[in-house]
Amino acid sequence: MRWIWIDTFLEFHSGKSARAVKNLSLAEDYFAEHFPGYPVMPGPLILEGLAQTGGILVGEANDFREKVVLAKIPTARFHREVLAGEQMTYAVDILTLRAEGASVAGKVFVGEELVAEAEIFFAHLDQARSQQIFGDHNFVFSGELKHLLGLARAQATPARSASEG
Amino acid sequence: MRWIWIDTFLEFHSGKSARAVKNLSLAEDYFAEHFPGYPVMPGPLILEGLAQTGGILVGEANDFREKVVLAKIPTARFHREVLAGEQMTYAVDILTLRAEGASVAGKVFVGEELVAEAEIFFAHLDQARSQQIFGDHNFVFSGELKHLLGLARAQATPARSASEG
Amino acid sequence: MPTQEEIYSKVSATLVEALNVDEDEITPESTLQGDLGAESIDFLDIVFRLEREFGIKIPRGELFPESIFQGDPEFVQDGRVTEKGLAELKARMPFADMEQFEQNPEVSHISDLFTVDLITRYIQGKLETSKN
Amino acid sequence: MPTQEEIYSKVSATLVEALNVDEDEITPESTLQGDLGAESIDFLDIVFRLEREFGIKIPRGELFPESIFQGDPEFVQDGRVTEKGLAELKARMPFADMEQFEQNPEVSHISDLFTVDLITRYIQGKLETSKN
Repeated sequence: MRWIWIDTFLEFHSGKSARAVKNLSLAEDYFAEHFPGYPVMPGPLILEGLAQTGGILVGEANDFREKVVLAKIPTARFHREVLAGEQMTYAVDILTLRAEGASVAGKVFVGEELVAEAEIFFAHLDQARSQQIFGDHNFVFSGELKHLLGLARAQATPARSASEG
Repeated sequence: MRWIWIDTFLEFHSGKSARAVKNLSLAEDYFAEHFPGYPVMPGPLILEGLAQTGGILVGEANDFREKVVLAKIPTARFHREVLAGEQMTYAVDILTLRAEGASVAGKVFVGEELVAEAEIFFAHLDQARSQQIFGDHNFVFSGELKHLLGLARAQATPARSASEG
Repeated sequence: MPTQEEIYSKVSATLVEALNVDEDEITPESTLQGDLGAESIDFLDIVFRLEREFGIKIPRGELFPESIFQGDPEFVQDGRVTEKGLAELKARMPFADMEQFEQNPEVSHISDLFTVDLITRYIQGKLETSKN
Repeated sequence: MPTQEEIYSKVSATLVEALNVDEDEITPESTLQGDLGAESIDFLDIVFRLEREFGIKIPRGELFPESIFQGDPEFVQDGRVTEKGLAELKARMPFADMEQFEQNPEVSHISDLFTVDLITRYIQGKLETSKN
């Protein structure tokens, strides 16, 4: 299974906010077990999608120099279950952005309906207690996520309208 | 990918507490992308493991009559990253258990070290706002989770020492 | 027996925890849904926390009745609560301040009865009863 | 300019949100780590929330210095803070109440300086400065 829980960016405002889409497809493996005959997206996976939207928003604000890690979820609320066949929109706003870390507020919609919301707090890895040393390679943003953002920027017409960064 | 994030129960005290093990194996798919060269278990997946441990604890207390759904995570904290090759223990205590829902406190350890903790709040599906009607089939507990619990009970020596339920 | 002020302060802290709102946003008149953004799952969370905080039992539906009128035409007519409905509300929720609601008893305004003050009064009554 | 009591009350509510503790557990003397269970990530969360709550800027390391002594033998000897170290601490954290610590200045007790009162005094100083 891939570990990418957003499908495309709708909007990206550097250092401020982003909106991304996640389509729930029965072709996704986990639906077979969660639950048999009732394909619900697990709440924690919804949080991962929010964290990916927020993480790249925070990472991009620092030009991907910092390794952004999920440190805390002060609150997450799931208002209703979301099923295969639905399309979610992740809307994330930056609350605080600093050298040491950042916090974001995220809301998840199906159409106009608010289905989940969470506050997410990121630390920069060097600020967290990890003892690891990695040099300059930023593994956090080496993958699909950064590619998606590039795609959003390339598609933006006029140039940079989907990205003010 | 399977959607089961605990490997075995160490203890199960009906209506009170449970301890389960989760081994982090590089054979798990998501490590390929999270992150390349730095295999960290995503925080939300750790929450899913806690929710599975807590969910079965809450479900068993009602003899699996109710469909238990994750409704809220009042707080989750990730103290350090957990890497492939490590073994986590999920320790979950029931805080409140009622007909309408339940809340649990969960802690995640690697050895003696606390690596994450969360409070998790479950609603019973009939109490949540789902408009769906499913009859008696309890899809939430039809799968691997309930099987794991049965296994823990069968292995318990003397009989039922791993399960007071 | 804590004073009303102490109860209010604890209720307020409980709402900060349950709803992740700032204490600043909370006043005695704040409505849980309209002002503080409580959703259905939050009401149960609030009940659990109040029970732990005050060491009391809150029977299901006592503080937050789930469906009072069930569309019964004796209680509701043309989207407005009837005299009989008002009497039923008062019987079910003696701790509610109905004064404002009675002046314009639209069903859709019922949620405005659920204020921080309402919880405070409910808890106060509860603690008095358990003391006797 | 809010009173000290108002500041304390807001600080307390902020800690309820950041640490998910009950307001009951919080006293002016509570230590953030020992009594309230704050972990390293929580200190940053607390700083963010205080900034939003009070509309102030808290420069990095000003409220919660990250590493004061860096193992410097002038400041620390045999696990105890030296006279010079105590002077450094006071200079860096004029808002800390050092009285008890000075009687037994073991490095391992430094975290006990970080109490709810310390935050309250820090915020108070901050608000006074920004007013002038």
